[in-house]
Amino acid sequence: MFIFPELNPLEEIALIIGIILTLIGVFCDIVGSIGMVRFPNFFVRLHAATVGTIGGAVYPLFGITLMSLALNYLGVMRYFIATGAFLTAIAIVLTAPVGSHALARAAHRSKTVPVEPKVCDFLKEDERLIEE
Amino acid sequence: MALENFISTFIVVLLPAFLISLSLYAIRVIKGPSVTDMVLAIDCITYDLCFLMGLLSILFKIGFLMVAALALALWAYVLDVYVAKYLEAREVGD
Amino acid sequence: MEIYPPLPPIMIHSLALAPVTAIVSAFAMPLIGLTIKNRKVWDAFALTISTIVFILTGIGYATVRYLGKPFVYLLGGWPPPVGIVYEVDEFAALLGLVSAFIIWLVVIYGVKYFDSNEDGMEWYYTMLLGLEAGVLGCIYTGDVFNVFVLFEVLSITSYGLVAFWNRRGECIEAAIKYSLIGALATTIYFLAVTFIYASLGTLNMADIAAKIRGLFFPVTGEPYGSIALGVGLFLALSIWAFTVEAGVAPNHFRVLDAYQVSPSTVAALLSAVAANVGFYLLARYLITLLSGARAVETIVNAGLLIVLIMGLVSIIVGSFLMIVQSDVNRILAYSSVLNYGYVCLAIGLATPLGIIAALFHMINHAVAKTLIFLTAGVYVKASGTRRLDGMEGVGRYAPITSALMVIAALALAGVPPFNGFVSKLILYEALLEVNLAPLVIIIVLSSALSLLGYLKIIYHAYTKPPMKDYGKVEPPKAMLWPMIILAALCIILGVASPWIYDMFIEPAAHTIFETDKFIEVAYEFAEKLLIGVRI
Amino acid sequence: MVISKVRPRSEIIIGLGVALLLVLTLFAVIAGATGFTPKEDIRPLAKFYLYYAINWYEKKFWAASPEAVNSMVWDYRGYDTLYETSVFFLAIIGAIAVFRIPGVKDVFSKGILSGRGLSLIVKTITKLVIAFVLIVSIAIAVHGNLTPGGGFQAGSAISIATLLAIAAFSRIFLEERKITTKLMLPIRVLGVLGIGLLALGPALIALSGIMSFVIQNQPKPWADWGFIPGVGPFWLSGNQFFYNFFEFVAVGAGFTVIYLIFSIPELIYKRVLKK
Amino acid sequence: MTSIVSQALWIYFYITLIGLIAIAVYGIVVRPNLLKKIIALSILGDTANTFIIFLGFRRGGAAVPIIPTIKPTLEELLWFKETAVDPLPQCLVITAIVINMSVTAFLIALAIQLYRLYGTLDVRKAVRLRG
Amino acid sequence: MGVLERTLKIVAVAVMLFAVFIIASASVAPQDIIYGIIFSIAVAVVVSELLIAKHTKPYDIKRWFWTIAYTFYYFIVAEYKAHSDVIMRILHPKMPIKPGIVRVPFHVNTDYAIVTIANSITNTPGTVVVDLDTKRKYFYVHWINVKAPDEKTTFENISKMFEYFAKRIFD
Amino acid sequence: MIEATLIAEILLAFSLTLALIFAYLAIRERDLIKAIVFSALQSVAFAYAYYLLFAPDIVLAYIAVGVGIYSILLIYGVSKTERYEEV
Repeated sequence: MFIFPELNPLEEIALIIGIILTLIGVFCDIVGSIGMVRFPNFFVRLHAATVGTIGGAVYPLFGITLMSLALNYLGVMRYFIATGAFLTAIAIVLTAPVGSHALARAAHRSKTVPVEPKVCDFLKEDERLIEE
Repeated sequence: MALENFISTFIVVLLPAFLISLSLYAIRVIKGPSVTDMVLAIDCITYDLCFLMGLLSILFKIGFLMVAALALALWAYVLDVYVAKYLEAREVGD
Repeated sequence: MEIYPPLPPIMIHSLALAPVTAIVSAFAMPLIGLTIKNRKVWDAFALTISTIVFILTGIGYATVRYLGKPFVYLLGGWPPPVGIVYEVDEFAALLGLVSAFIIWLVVIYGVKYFDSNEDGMEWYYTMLLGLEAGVLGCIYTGDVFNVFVLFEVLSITSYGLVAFWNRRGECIEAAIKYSLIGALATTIYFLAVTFIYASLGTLNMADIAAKIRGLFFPVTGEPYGSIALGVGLFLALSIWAFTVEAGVAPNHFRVLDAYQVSPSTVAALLSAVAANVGFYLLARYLITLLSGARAVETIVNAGLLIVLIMGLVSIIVGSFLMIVQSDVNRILAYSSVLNYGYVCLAIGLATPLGIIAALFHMINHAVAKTLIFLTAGVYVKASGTRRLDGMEGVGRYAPITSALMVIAALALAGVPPFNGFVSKLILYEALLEVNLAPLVIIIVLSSALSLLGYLKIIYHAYTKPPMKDYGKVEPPKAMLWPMIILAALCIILGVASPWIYDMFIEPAAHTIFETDKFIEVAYEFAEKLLIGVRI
Repeated sequence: MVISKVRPRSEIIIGLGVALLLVLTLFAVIAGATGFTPKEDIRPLAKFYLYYAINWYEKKFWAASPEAVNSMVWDYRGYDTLYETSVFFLAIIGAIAVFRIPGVKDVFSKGILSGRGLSLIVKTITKLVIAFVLIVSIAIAVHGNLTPGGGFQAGSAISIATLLAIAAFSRIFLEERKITTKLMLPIRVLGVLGIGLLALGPALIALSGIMSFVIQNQPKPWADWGFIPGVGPFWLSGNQFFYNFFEFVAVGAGFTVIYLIFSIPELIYKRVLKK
Repeated sequence: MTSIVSQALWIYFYITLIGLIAIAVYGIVVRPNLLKKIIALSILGDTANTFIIFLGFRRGGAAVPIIPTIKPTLEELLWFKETAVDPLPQCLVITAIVINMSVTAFLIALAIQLYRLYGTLDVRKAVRLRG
Repeated sequence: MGVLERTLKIVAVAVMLFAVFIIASASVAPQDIIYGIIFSIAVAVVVSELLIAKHTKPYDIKRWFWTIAYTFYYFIVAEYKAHSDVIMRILHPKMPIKPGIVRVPFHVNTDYAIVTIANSITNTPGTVVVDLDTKRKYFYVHWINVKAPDEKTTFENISKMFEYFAKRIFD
Repeated sequence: MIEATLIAEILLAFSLTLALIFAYLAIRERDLIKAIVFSALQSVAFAYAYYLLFAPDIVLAYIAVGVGIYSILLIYGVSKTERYEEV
């Protein structure tokens, strides 16, 4: 209504939010990938990867949900896109942190990756206490 | 038609950014000194591709293509868990 | 709409029912194995199913004979270029009948061959029934992609059967070799199918044959791109795949180990039945589908020449390496390679007489090789080793088996009046017909050499004094009867050969050259059923 | 571990030669056979399938499914799929036959495996993911004849559940819930048996005189017998829904069997094979 | 302009696929480790599958071979026929994927069993069968 | 275990599964609704014991309110803060990082609460849960910028707000 | 207006290049776990190529098989045998 005469106000708001979230996503993707390359150690790269997954995939997928719901020229297809993107976003929110955690724990336990550089490593000190 | 054009242009303009970030992740997969690094980068690539799949389904106007993203995300998680399991325990069924 | 002449329904459906029955009962077999822990029930089930399938293939053969032209079965009710069809001519029907017959005998033999405490028999029967379905499906089908799928059914069951004795390292090693190369071959065949679809836009065999000859089926339209290159690649890749699958000379290594270590029944099946599928498909593709077409003439001639040369190499390799072996199954494996060489040579000639020789030799080899593997299995089981110096004199404790083995050896070596002689004679004629007399000498020489190899087994197993008391070696009746039937067939096929030649072999072999009929039958269906299709 | 740096030179040459030969032949042939031009059009045979898959105006050729791929997989070329399923089935049987040990019961990992699994976080989320995956894969399976997906896709998706359970909780978790090869193999067999009987059924009916063919779906002018395309609100596409469902059950159970036999602890084999 | 670019791209696709086949064949023939051979075999199968899907592609506003309604009108069907990609290769590829997966699973089982019996996966050391 | 408890659990799980089913099938045709009801109940019977420990919790409206509040807080405030911090560190030419693994205590009891806190920590860039000790109630968190290794600082900086919400949602 | 197919082709070129690189690395790598991970990424690239070729059915089947099941069965295989290939 404001910019696009085809849309009603609600759709337009959804579209704009979706576009903003998509832009955030692309930005986070690039930053995350730069971080992946720049950071010196696996444990530090985990943080860059989080930027790439949460900012770079979950937010934009929510954005795509809103955006596709607003785009009425897609016809019935927009529901498929919206639901697919929504479910994927939920799945990523649930699984991405667990994947990172599992990898980090495995890397620490198998001692394949040194925690370097570090300020402190309490896990190494408490290692024997955690063994169930 | 103006809306469709706008959205298509918007998506097309974003694509080079994806190519850059995917390439950088791929570099990490190639370089990654340890297996965990590589798997982490693969995670990022798959989640990134999920996002790209969403944008492209809007660009191609085909909703049926979106189902793939969910499967990709879930299987990437399974791969994570299995690599972690391999590194932690010698026996996978443990 | 009536599309078939008025026949009883069983005659129309028998050809399709045979492989489907086999595979559905293979599905049911593990359930029976898990619920009823009684080996006798499993034996009975497998025996019943293989008998039913044998009868169905017999009815199918009768149908094809009765109609006098290739029989087209519409799977799923879809006419030729659209769906998958079975297009069975007499050649295929006869080969299917022989395969089903041999599998039936092997199943009977296997009941007593495997000890009562042998574990995993339910899996053995499952894979055996799967193998039967694969063989019959491969032979009957009229669709190049369906060949790939059934080829995989055939190969995966044969891998499983080779690895049946899973706690013997040599079995697993042989299975690994067998399956790696086999998987490579089937993937290559899939690529071949890709190219045929790329250049011709169809997967139906009759349609392919028609398109190469400039005829058009409804629906599929005109070919794309250059036919010669597409078909050439298809031919090259599929010849490679089929010869690997069959085990012809440059690619024969994988079959040697497999035949050497696997149970005798499995070795007999692989050597006598599974390899024939490869030869059948070679003949079908090279001759029915492709030869005689102007567009691909040179390519097909080159393909035939390659097959012929492979056959020759196979004969030489097989006959020379056969006599230096000291392991009974290994000797028989090389003998298989040798006989594959004869068949390949005969197919490579691509004359009517050559195909007759090929078909007759395929059948003769199937019968005689099954027999010799089964008799050797008795020796191996009694002496507990496959080495010749470990089974000295074992034959004296089993006079009937030894007699049967002598018959099989003579038949394989081509001594009159047994069946091997007749097919070799036809092969000589076929070679002389195309002025390839030097090859006749090679064949005669190789036969003589191979006779040495068989005599080596008989010498060690019968003539030498026994090393120890083997006890009761003579097998029970359930094992003996299949062997006696096969031996009788060896003699009948030799003695009554003029009649058999006229009645069965010659008309069957003739159908493989009847490309026009092959196309026409399918085309009639396509034209009749696809009226009003808008593309 | 000693790793010799020396590689036989001949092997490299052979490998490279084979590779080069393949590259050159294939390149030449593709250049001629398919041409490098991307096509604006597809082959007429494909147009037939696209046009007639759910054509209400000419039901003579239809498969009653809006998804052309699924109607090809289970109707036009259904015979392939029957055997594709059987290849998978026979591969599982082969794997079981290769891994079998006589005299050892199906459940045997207690005492050998610790049953510890991964950390609490992984376990808890895995529970949620299992529920999520179960329902989503059922959704894929029942919409197999309407939207992308089908029996195999859904069956392989549901196998995520078993896989995650084995890794996150350990094999014992499944054994406590009676999910063993002893249970899953019959389910697997019942699934493929359902497919087989659906395929064989029309031909058995045909033996009584009504014309129909193996794996026939919709009635045709030259073959009267067929399945009904839908009941009330349910659009079944003839037998395609049932095929998808049986395939879903069969593939899901089949993958479970594979994972179960692959996760048998190695110690047992070492013990038995030592003897 | 567009057609030249896409022509170049298609040449590139075919070269890439052939390169993949070459790599896979190299892996199967040369690498000694059995699991490595199996990986190479799976790559070969996937590449063959990709080959045949490329054949069914169509340029210019293509669509998936799925129609979103159960009761399409005749116009929709005609439009569908003129835009969707070729479903036949897709059907073949689904079949081929399942088959390759089954064979690979079985091969891995065999390799594991070979290791249990021989203690090695190296094909040069695992050769004990000789004539 | 009473029948009522079990039924309540199944119903709670089935409703959620039904929602997922409808979303996954992207359609509300009668066919999908019937399928959804049948299959979500069927799956719920299988998994409800696994998912829900206490039957009353899913029916507590207050918890759902807190869930929604937490979602908004988390996705808008917490993620924004963490992202901007880490993005600054990535793009800064000198990469000012001070990584280390620290102990973060937690004071919740149920599995879901622990996992919510852990996942919230991992999902915010800058902190990753490497391991956890359920007996001594510690997370071992890899922190990109270790301000101070003592427990009070880490708790304040990393997980205070998450725990505040997690306690109200799940405990 | 930019043609959608051209974009699909450019992305196809990218994903096939990725597939080529990672297939090569998977074959060359001596550490089998790394080889499996490379081959999984190659599968992801192929799956994306199938997506761009408008084949959602295949994408669903192939992701499951290529990314998941191949890798996981191979991980089972490696964990039951040995990790390093001797060259």
